[in-house]
Formats: sequence, C-alpha cells, structure tokens
Amino acid sequence: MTDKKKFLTVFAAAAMLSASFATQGFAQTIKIGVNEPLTGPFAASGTYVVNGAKIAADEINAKGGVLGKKIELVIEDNKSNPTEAAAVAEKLITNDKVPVIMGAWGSSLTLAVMPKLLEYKVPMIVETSSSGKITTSGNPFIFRISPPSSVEAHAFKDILPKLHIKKADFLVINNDWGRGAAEDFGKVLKANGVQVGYVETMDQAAQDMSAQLSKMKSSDADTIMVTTAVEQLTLVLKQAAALGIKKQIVTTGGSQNPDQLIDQAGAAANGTYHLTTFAPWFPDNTPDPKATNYFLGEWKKRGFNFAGATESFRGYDGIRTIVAGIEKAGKAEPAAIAAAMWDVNFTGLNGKIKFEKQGPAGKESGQSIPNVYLIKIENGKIELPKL
Amino acid sequence: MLEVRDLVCRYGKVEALKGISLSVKQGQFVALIGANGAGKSTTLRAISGVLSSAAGQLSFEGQDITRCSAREIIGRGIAHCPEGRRVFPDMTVDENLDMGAYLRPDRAGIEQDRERVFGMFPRLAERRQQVAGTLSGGEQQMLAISRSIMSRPKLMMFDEPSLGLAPNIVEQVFDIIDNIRKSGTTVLMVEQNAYSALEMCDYAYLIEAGVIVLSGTGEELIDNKHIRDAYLGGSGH
Amino acid sequence: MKRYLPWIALIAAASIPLWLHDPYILNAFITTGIFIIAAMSLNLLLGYTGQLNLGQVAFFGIGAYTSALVSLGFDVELIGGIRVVHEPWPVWTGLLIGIVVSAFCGYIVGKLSFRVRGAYFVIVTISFAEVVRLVALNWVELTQGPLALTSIPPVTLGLPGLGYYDFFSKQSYFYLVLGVLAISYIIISRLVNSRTGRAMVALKENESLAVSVGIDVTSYLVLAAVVSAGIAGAAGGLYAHYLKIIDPDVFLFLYTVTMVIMVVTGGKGTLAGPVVGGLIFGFIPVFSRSFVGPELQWIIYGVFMIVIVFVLPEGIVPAIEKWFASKDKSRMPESTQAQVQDAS
Amino acid sequence: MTEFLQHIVNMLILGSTYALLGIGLTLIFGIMRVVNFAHGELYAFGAYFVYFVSILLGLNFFLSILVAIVAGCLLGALIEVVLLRPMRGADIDTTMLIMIGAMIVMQNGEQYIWGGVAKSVNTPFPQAPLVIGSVSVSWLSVFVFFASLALIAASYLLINRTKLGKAMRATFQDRDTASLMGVNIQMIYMATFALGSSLAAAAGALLGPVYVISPQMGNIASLKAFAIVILGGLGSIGGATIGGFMLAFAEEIGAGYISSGYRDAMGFLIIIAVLLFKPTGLFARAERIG
Amino acid sequence: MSVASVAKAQPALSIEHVAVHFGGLIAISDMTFTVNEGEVVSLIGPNGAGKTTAFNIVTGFLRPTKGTVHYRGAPLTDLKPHEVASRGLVRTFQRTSVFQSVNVFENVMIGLHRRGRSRLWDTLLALPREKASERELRTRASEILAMVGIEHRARDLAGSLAYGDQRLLGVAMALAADPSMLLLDEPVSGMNATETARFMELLARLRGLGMTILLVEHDMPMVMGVSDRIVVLNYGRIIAEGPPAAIQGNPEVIRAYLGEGVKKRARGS
Repeated sequence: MTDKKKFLTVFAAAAMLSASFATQGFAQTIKIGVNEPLTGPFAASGTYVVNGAKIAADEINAKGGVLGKKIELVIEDNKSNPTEAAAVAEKLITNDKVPVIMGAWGSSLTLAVMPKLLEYKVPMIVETSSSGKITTSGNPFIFRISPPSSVEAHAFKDILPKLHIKKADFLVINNDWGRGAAEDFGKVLKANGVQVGYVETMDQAAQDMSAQLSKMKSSDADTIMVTTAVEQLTLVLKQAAALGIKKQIVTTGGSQNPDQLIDQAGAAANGTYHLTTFAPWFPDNTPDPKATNYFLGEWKKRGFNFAGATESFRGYDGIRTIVAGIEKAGKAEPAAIAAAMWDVNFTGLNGKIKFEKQGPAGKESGQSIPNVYLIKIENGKIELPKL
Repeated sequence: MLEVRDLVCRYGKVEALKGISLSVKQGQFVALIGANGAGKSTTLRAISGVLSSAAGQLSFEGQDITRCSAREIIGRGIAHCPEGRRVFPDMTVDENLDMGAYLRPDRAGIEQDRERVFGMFPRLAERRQQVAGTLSGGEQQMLAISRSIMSRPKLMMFDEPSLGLAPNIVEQVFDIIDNIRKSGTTVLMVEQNAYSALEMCDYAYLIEAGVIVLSGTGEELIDNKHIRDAYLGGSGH
Repeated sequence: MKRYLPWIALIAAASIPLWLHDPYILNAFITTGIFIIAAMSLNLLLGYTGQLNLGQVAFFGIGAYTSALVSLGFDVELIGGIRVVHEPWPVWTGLLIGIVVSAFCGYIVGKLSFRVRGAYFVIVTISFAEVVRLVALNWVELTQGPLALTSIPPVTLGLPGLGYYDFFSKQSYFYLVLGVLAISYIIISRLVNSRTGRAMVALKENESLAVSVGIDVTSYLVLAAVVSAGIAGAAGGLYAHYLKIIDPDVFLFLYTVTMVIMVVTGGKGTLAGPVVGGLIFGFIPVFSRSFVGPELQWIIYGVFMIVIVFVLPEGIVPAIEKWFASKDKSRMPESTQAQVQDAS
Repeated sequence: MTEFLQHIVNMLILGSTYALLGIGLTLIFGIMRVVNFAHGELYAFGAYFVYFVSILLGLNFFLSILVAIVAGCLLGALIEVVLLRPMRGADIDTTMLIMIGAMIVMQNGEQYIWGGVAKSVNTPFPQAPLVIGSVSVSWLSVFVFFASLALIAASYLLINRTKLGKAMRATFQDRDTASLMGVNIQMIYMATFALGSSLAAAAGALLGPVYVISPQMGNIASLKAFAIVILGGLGSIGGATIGGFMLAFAEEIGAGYISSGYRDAMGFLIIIAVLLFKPTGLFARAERIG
Repeated sequence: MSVASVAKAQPALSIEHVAVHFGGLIAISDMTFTVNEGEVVSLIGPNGAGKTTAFNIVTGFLRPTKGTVHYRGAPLTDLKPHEVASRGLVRTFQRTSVFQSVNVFENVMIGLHRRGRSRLWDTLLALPREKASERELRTRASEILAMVGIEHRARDLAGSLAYGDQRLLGVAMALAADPSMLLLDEPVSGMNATETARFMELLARLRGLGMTILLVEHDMPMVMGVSDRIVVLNYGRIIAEGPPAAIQGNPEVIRAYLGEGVKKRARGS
C-alpha cells in the first residue's frame, strides 16, 4: 500500500510539472509543427533548436504575427527515434492540423518523416540534417536551410589552398552525416591535389577514440578532418592532445559549437579550424547584423548559455523561413505554403535563404545555400583567421 | 536446556514432521536416529532457524526461540554442523573458521579458539591456506566441525557426521564428537549409523516418518529389535 | 466463452478503421500492432520455453532489411571479387524472403546459443544483436549503413499480369498488420496447444524430467527459435514497408526492451499477454504525450512498468484469469477442461 | 612499433576503468542473481555527482570523487531496499525488468534535472600530456589509471580480507550455510548492491572528467560492463578485472588494425566465441552441482 | 503396455564394471549387475552409496568414467537422456517428478510425447492427422490415469496434488513414455502407509504386465515386499545381492545400514 501511495505522489507531481510544458492554444492562431528530439541521444541539440524556434515565434508574435494572426508552435519530442519521428509528424498533421512543420533534426529522423509529408502533402523545413538523400529523393515538400556536406565541401574548395594541406586523414562519426562528409570532402580534396589517408569512423555513442587517434598519430598525413557533434568533438580534441598529436585539425559540419569546445576542451581546442555556417562572435560580419544582435540578445536574456547559439540559430531561421512562406502564401494552408516557399527570399542569420531546386524533375525539393565560414580557435578565443 | 514441543514442519504439501517432542539436558549427548527421510535433518533445520516450523514450540535455556532467525539462534549458542559438511568450497580453511566465528566480536578469543581447533586437528593447521573445496571428505568434515566450534556454542548439533566418509574416518569423527561432549558441550546428533550413535549417547530418540516412535537411553535402545526393523524393514511392520 | 474471446477481439479490432478516423491513432495502432507481433514472437521463446532472448530485435531488423533489400534491389561485391546483383522483386516476395532469412538466422543462433542457458544465453543474444547492428552500420555497400535504406516501396500483393493490390492507405495497412498478427497468433496458439507446445512447456518447467520422457530438448528449443525468428522477421518486414525507411537504428536495444516489457507485463506464457501488454505500452506514450513533458513521459513509462511488475508480477492476463477463475470457482482454464471432457 | 606501444598504453588505461565497471556488476550478479541494467545509470550518477559537487558547489576535485563514491553507495542501498527487497525470490527476468524500469527513470531523470547538453569537469591536472619516448598520455588519464587500480585493489581486499567480504563470498558459495553462521543475508544483499553501485559511481566519477557527462553515457557503460562480466565469468572479481583489460585490448587492436567501424563488434565477437567454447566465461569455476 | 513377454532370466539391462569419478571423488568404484526381463530389482544402500548416480548413468544423465551399460544387447553409454528414453528405458525422479504448474492430464500428455505422430505441418495447418493423433493421445492419457488411479484429479494442477498422488502421477508420466523398463527413484518416499500400499499394488499390476523394473528405495518393508532381487550398494560398490530374505539377514548389509559398535559392541548382531 505504501508503495502505491508513493507512486501516486509521483504521478501527481508529474501532472503538476506537466503544466509548464503544456502549450496554450487559442483559437485565432496559425499553428506550426516542430518535430525535434528532446529526449534520447540528440536531446541536447534538439532542445537548442527548439529554444531558437521559440525566440523567433515570440519575436514574430510581438510584431503582430503573420496574416493578422499569432503563430503557435506545437512542439513534439521525437525521442531521437525514427518510428517516433514519423508518428509525431502524423500527430502534428492530423491531430493538430498544422499546415507546415519544422524538423526533424537528424537525417534518419527526417527521412522517416518524409513519406508522411508526401502522404498528407504538408511542407517541412529541414533545419539540421545534412544527408544528400533528403533533397534528392524526389520529395517536393522538403525545403532545407542547412547545408548538405556537398555544399560545405564546395565552399571549402576556396579555403583549401590557404591551409597548405598535403595529406589528410578523416575521423568521422559513423552516421549519414559523418560518412557523407568524408565522401564529399574527400572528393574535393582529391580534386585539388590533396591526398586522402585513413578514413576512420567512431560510433555515435563512443567516448574513447584514442585507438583511432593513435593510428592517425603515426600516419604521415598533416591534417585530420573531423566531423561529429560537439560532445564527441570535445573528446577527440582532448584525446588528440593527450596523445601528443600536433597535426592541423579541421572540423566540418557547422554544428561544433566552438564556445562549448573552448569551455570543455580547454587548451586542446587551441589551433583548431572549424567550418561553420553562423558566426555569432562577429555579429557585424554576419549577413544581417541587426537580426544577429537581436537573436543573441534574446538568447542571453532567456538565460541560455552563449555556446548554444550556434545550434539554436537554425531553429530561429527555420521558423522565420516558415513565416515568410506563410506570408507569401497569404493563407495558412499546406499546398499554398509549399508553393510559396519557392518565392521566399530573405536574409537569415547565415546568409540568403532562397530555395534552389534539387532532385528529380517535377518533384524537386528546395535547398537553400548558406554561407560557410572558417574560424580558428586561438588562445581560448575565436578568430576569423586571416588566410 | 533445549525443549522441543509438538514441532510440525512442512515442505510445501509434505508434512515432514508431524509433531515431534524431545528435550536435551545440559551436558547431555542426545542422538536422533532413524531411517532416511524420517525427518531427522528437518528437526535440526527447524531448531537452527533455517526452516520455519508450522506449529509447535522451541525453547532454549528456558527462553522461547520458536520465531527466532538463524542469526539469533546461533547468537544464543546453538551451532548446527550441517549434513554433507557444506564447507565454503572457495574459501580457505582459515576463512571458513572465520565464518564460524562470524558473530563473535572478541578477536583474542577467536584466535585462542583457532589455536585450540588446530590443536585438535593438526591436519587442518597444515592446510590453513588451502581452499576448502580441495580438502578430502574427512578433512572437510573436520573443518565443518571446527567451524561450528568457533562459534563457542553451548549446544552443538551434528547432522549425519559420518555420511560419505570411509569407515576409519568415521571412527575418528565419532571420537572427536565424543571429546567435544567430554569438554562440556551439549550435543544433539542426527545419525543413520544407529549402533555407533546409540553407543555414544546418553539418550536417544528413534524417529520414523516424522514421528518419535521410541526413546530411551542408548543402552536401552541398542538391543531393541524395533531399531533394526526401522532401518531394514522387518516382519513386525 | 473464453474460446471465442480471440475471435471477438479480432472482429472488434477489424472494426476500428470503420469508426476511428484519426490517422494519428490509427498510425499508433499500426506501429503498436507491429510491435505486438514482435512481442508475440519473443513470448514464444520467453513464455513457453523460458529462454530470454534479449537480441530478438536482431531478427526483427534482419527481416526488415531483407525485405527492403529484396524489394529495392542491391549490387554488392563480396570478398574475392564476386559481384552479386539483385534486381528489385515484388514486395510480397520480399516479405516472405525476409521471414525465411530471419528464420534461418534463428536456426543458426539457436543451434549455437542453446549450448548455454540462463544469463549466459541472455548475453549471447545481446551480443548477436549488437554484432548484426554493427554489420548493418558498416556494410555500407549493401545496407547503405547509416545513410539508411529509403524509398522502400509499400506492400503490394499480386502477380504480374493479374494486377496488384497495394497496401498504401493506412486503413489497408492496418488490415495487413492485423492479418499478420492474427496468423502469427494462430501459428503460436496451434503450436503451444499441440504436442510441440507441451514439449516446450515441459522443458521450461523441468528440463531433466522432460528429457526423461524422451523429449529432445535442443531440437524443440531450436524449433521455437526458428518460428520465433520468422515471426519477428515478418514484423520487421511490415515495419520497413510501413515506415519506408530503415537504418541501423532498427537494431536498437530499446526495441527489444519494448518487446520484453510488453510480454512480461502482459503475462508471459499466455497467448493474450503480448497483445494486452503491447496495447498498454504502445499507447502510454500516445496518451502521456498530450499532458506531460518529454522526459516525464519516459519517467511515467518506467514507473508504470515497475508498478505493474510489483503489483502483478505474473502479468496482467494471468491476474485477470485468476480473478475470473476465483469468481467461477473452477480453477482450470476452459481449454483444458474441454480436452478432458473430450478424452473421457 | 610506436603505434603499437601507444595502443598498449591506451589499452591499459581504458582497461582499468572497464575493470572497475565490470567488478561492480559481477558482484551484484554473482551474489544476488540480478541482471542490473541500471548499472550504467549509477555510472552516470557518479559522473553527474562529481560535476555537481566540484563545479556547482566548488569543492575540491579529489574530495568530490570521494563524495560521489559515497553517494553512489547510498543510492545503491536505497535501490536495493526499495526496488529489489520486496521482490526477493522473484525470477531473474522480473528483477531484470524492474532494473530496466529503474534505468529508464534514472536516465530521463538525469536529463530532466541537468538537461541534455553535455557537462564537463575541469581538473587540476595540467593539460600538456606526459610524454615518454614516443608514447603520450594525459596526466588525468594517469591519475584515473592509478585510482582505478587502487579501487580494484581496495575491492579485492574488501572481498578477501574483511569480515563483510568473507560473508559476501560465503553467501555467494552457500547461502543456507552462511545464514547458519549467523550472516544476515538481507544485509549482505544490501551491502553487495551498495558496493557494486559505488564502484559504478566511482568509475563514472573518474571517467566523467575524462570524457563529457551526458544522460546517455550510461547506456554504453552498461553494455560494456556486461561484456566484461561475461568475458571474466559471472561472480569473479579477478575474472572481471582481466575481462576489462581483454575487452580494452580487443577494442584497441580492432580499431587500430582492423576497422574502427567494427571496434565495438570485437568485444561482442570475443564474447560469442568465449561462450561457445567455454560457456562459463574464461575464469569462472564450473558451478557446483547441488 | 507394449511389453513383450520374453522368457525370464534373459538379461534386459546389464551394467558392467561401471565406475564414476567426480574429480577426485569416487562415487561408484566398480559396479556390475543385471536386471532380467520382467524382473523387479531393487537397488538399496545407505545414503551416499551411489544409487542415484547409478540411475543417472543408466539413463544417460551422466557418463561413466569406466565401464559399459547395455539394454537388450545395445550399448547405452553414449546416448543422450532422451535417446535412452526412446529405447524404452524410462525413469522417475526423487523429488519433483511432475510438472507442477501444468494440470494432471497435461502432465500425462507430455509423457505421451514419444507416441505422438503429428508433424509440425500437421500442427500448423490443423490437418486431420494432427486431430487424430491428439484424440488418440487423449484416450491413452485417460487410460493411464485410470490405471494409476488418479483420473479424478485430471483437471487439477499437478502442484496441488497430495504428495502421494504426485508420485503416482510421476509414474503415470513414465508409463506414458511407453517404457519396456521402468527405473523408479525412491517412489514412495514421503508417502504414508495407505499411499505406499496403493503404490505396491500398482507395482504388482505393472509387473503382471511383464514390465521390467529397477527400483531405488529406502522404505524397506516396501522393498522387501515387491522385489525379486535386491542389490546392495555401499561406498560405490556392491556388497550383497540376492532375494529379500537373504539380504535382510546379511550381516554385511546390517553393518552398512546400522553401523557397528565402535568400542563396546562385537561384530555382527
């Protein structure tokens, strides 16, 4: 009996806490679905994206909303699990009747949602995932604002000569993102006369990479190209330093969160280069300094740590893109929004957001090409290197 | 000293003891004999608290111990040397002895008893650091007895100490038990080797199918034909 | 009465799409149904032979990958330069081949791993699932690795020249899943109520006694593993063609845990157990989603699971049966009564 | 050769922490027959506790490791009393399910409290590595290595030399006879679970600062711990120690010379091979009949 | 029962020079004896004498260190337990010899396993052969239950039966496995006098059917009452063999059972 009582108390507590999570709905709103991982392995990044999205929503509502209505984010957790991501999309579309979605963070999550978009003909803004398949598989409801590895690699071509790389090893996370990056960057390197040595992978959950790094320590490459999320990257840098590796390290992917790196990897982060798509350290160098400053100010006001800004801006831009689409469409209906997305053209935090067609003719997906920056961490500070 | 009244024990559906009464007086050597499966071991297990009784009373030194746990019972001074020796096979001889003295706080006394035990069993002294599982059957039995001694019991209960031992070892074991009793410890022994037990004991109970059918001094019982029938099945059954 | 219960349940389930028009709930029924099938397959091993396979998800995933690859086609080069090219086949053949391949893997795993029992068996099966996951992750040429197999076609039935029926709509897929579920249920119930099932129960209860009456334990364990793997493979195939994408995440340990939860809370060793447990734990997330934050949904899930195990350690279905039995004053399930009456 | 030496050094450091994880689990399984899926969560708990005490409360780093170990011990005792004691005598998959439930609750509790963003702990050790010849290793890792060895030795002494340890071993070997000796079996169970938990927490407290601390860190720790325990044989401390080093060796060599993608597969392949050829693990004695 | 009436004195089971060592421990040192067709032989001896070990050797649960076991001329030594059972040698166990959580009728149905004819496909497709086979098995099961006299408990869980009835059910299961020879391990231990008497009647009936029986038992009156011959084991070797009357008076046997006075008592009694 006492056990029962105890659990009842827990349930009561759970119900009370839930109040803070419940979304308050009111009749005259335009709903926007947000399908992000809030639990599971990708929870940290997913939460950042959602926080960025909330800033955008509040900003837009403060300015009177869109089409005379306020917007309302319907945020659902896809548990970092493809089955759930698909179920969440279904719920958002059929239960909450959202006309447009932002999601679903990672590529496998996004790929799992895509058939649902086709089924219900609802557009989705893809804010994070980088797999080439997303925009090339013929799903006309996909509009991506994050750069796939090929875009990044293409931009890297111009930076490449200045880094004086002769031979590079790759250490990438063993998922679509890491493997895609190794492939696309490998192509660009080879095309520009740089040799490619080892291509090593690390499991998503792996914490010890010293075996892979020891192997690279004794290779004759001068550079290690690393692609992974910030947590694992921190470990790679720390472990590389511990192994006494003194090679040039360049990271790709744009979501490494350099501030967190400096904070957590310390001196091990010094001298490393990072390809990034948003540069909040130099707001005046960003494409839209005013927006950047507003966003960073809000971010700070809400008590989030600065480091998260490099991830959350994607959520911020994602919602702004959606609202721009709704405005162009003139009504909050899926088909109209999907059609209007092609006309969206504004400056986001990381460059122009304008969709180009990709994929098989007649059912192309949209892909926006953002800016790519190379930054360097030097003495615990972030610099735009003068190359 | 030990008083057992109308003890009933069950294993699931099977009533193993159907109301056993017996008593052991201070300084006495009491034997409990009977054929296999008669309920001898069950009686000891019930007394030492490993098995809970379904009905009846147990008292020790005038105090009721019916509901006491095994830990409390050994704390009161009843040691149970189980059937089949049951030494801890992967622990050394020394460690097994330590386990025997588990509830005793007096380090000096424990060491004194350890020396005493090694005096009694020089073979064990030689094998102090050997793991018990590698000892011979006879050595294991001696270890099991020593382990019980280490708790400094007032009453020692032996369950089939001769089981599975070669005849010359059996003789040695009985001598040891006899010595323990001579040193003043009260003994309750379960034994299927009836004649040896009867010869050694002051008083004996014959148990058959969970019931005490006969009791008396060893001398009285040793010539009783009923004993042989109980074991080998006779015409009188 | 009890005999007709499964049929009543089936008819009730079949009526769902007629009155339920919420696609989200229907979607939840479909995915839950798929996991119920997988849980039923686990129950055959855990509930009837007493072997806990914590790598059941391996068969689920193998079924999913095989079915997807058969219907998508592939082109791989094996060691020694042998090139294997496979042109896409109709989806229903994919499902069947997926079942066969899973069952075959079940045979291999059963043959090897039933040499160990208890906790050792549990760990061998976990290890097997992990190895299969890593193969799926790293054999990029075949499985696309983490890039996932996408554009998996929906299930179609039919033959060239005779026309096809495709299970594209949610309603039709619901019936497909329900059909496979019913067939799996019938297969398992026939199996466990036969000579084979008695042999399985016997070896679960007391292996020595079972062999002493001439039951060849290993062969029945392997048989159970084969059938169980085949059914899990069918569930995996349904999953792949419903979600239309699979990646190595289908081998997540979490999925096996989900199956175990469904089986144990529902009541292992009962036919209805996985169905009841599956419905409960399939729908807890659906309902808790609407009023509780993400982490708390999980916490509720975990707490609820512990509560069920504490309150009804044998599972829900046995508890209900006992309750009815105590009301009826007749202690035996009806099926056995029927047999006895038959016999006398 | 240089590379090989570096791999060996990596293996020793990794192995020592693996061993620590494995010992806790093997004790719990060996004595209590509980498949403890929450083991990894106690590892994560230890790591978070160090973060909490040393960063948020600002206590000394070494002291906070000690505090985390004690906290892990208490939490283990609590779990045993609340979740396992009432279910004593239930079959192995029932208790396993309870521990899976505890795992889900704890992992999401961590995320609820700390958020999903990984935490890191700064340590008083210099960032520059210790370099000996061609081999290089961080000072923190050196500390972790020796601290792990010390903890392994301490648990070995606890089990072999103390009264409590002897009672645990006696309970493991023959529960009934142990209770005849006056051993309080309930207390031994609680102590075992608390000890196993504190070792897991210790591993987390030591490794948290080496790696980063996230709610997911327990998953992989549990999986590795199971692998180690199986390699070494259930219930054997020495076995778990060697198993830990073996797993680390297989992973290092697998990743260094075969394929990093199959790094984690190496351990499992060895396990499958070990169980098929020597089903009781490499170092366990065959269980006794009766 | 499909027991052929073979002329007596023809050996059915022969155990030759069997020895069993567990590590250093010698459980059986050298054991040779035979059981003839249709005979009831009891294997007795004090606790730990090696009786159950001998049973385990014969039924394939243990491999002998040395020696051979033949049944009806064919060697059994390398067979697995279920293979031994299918040669017609079926045993019961000392303690739990029924499936506790299954009902009595199903227990016998499990015992009938070997006699089922249905294959996997018959079962899955519910073919006529499956039904026929099941019907046949059910009839058999009822017959066997009636024979041992517990048909009125058919629907009860085996675990809920009185101990004596459980032992009877154990024998019923063994009988269901179609034996030509039964090996009963302490069948009446824990039974009361009435139950034992009933059991002895059952044994007599089985014997009348020509069944060969090897018995391990502690209940001496029962052993003396049913056995044609008794084999006495002590310390892993045979110390006496012969008809009940001879065994009862054998001083060696008495010594084995009752021990001998160490000091006061003279040899023998």
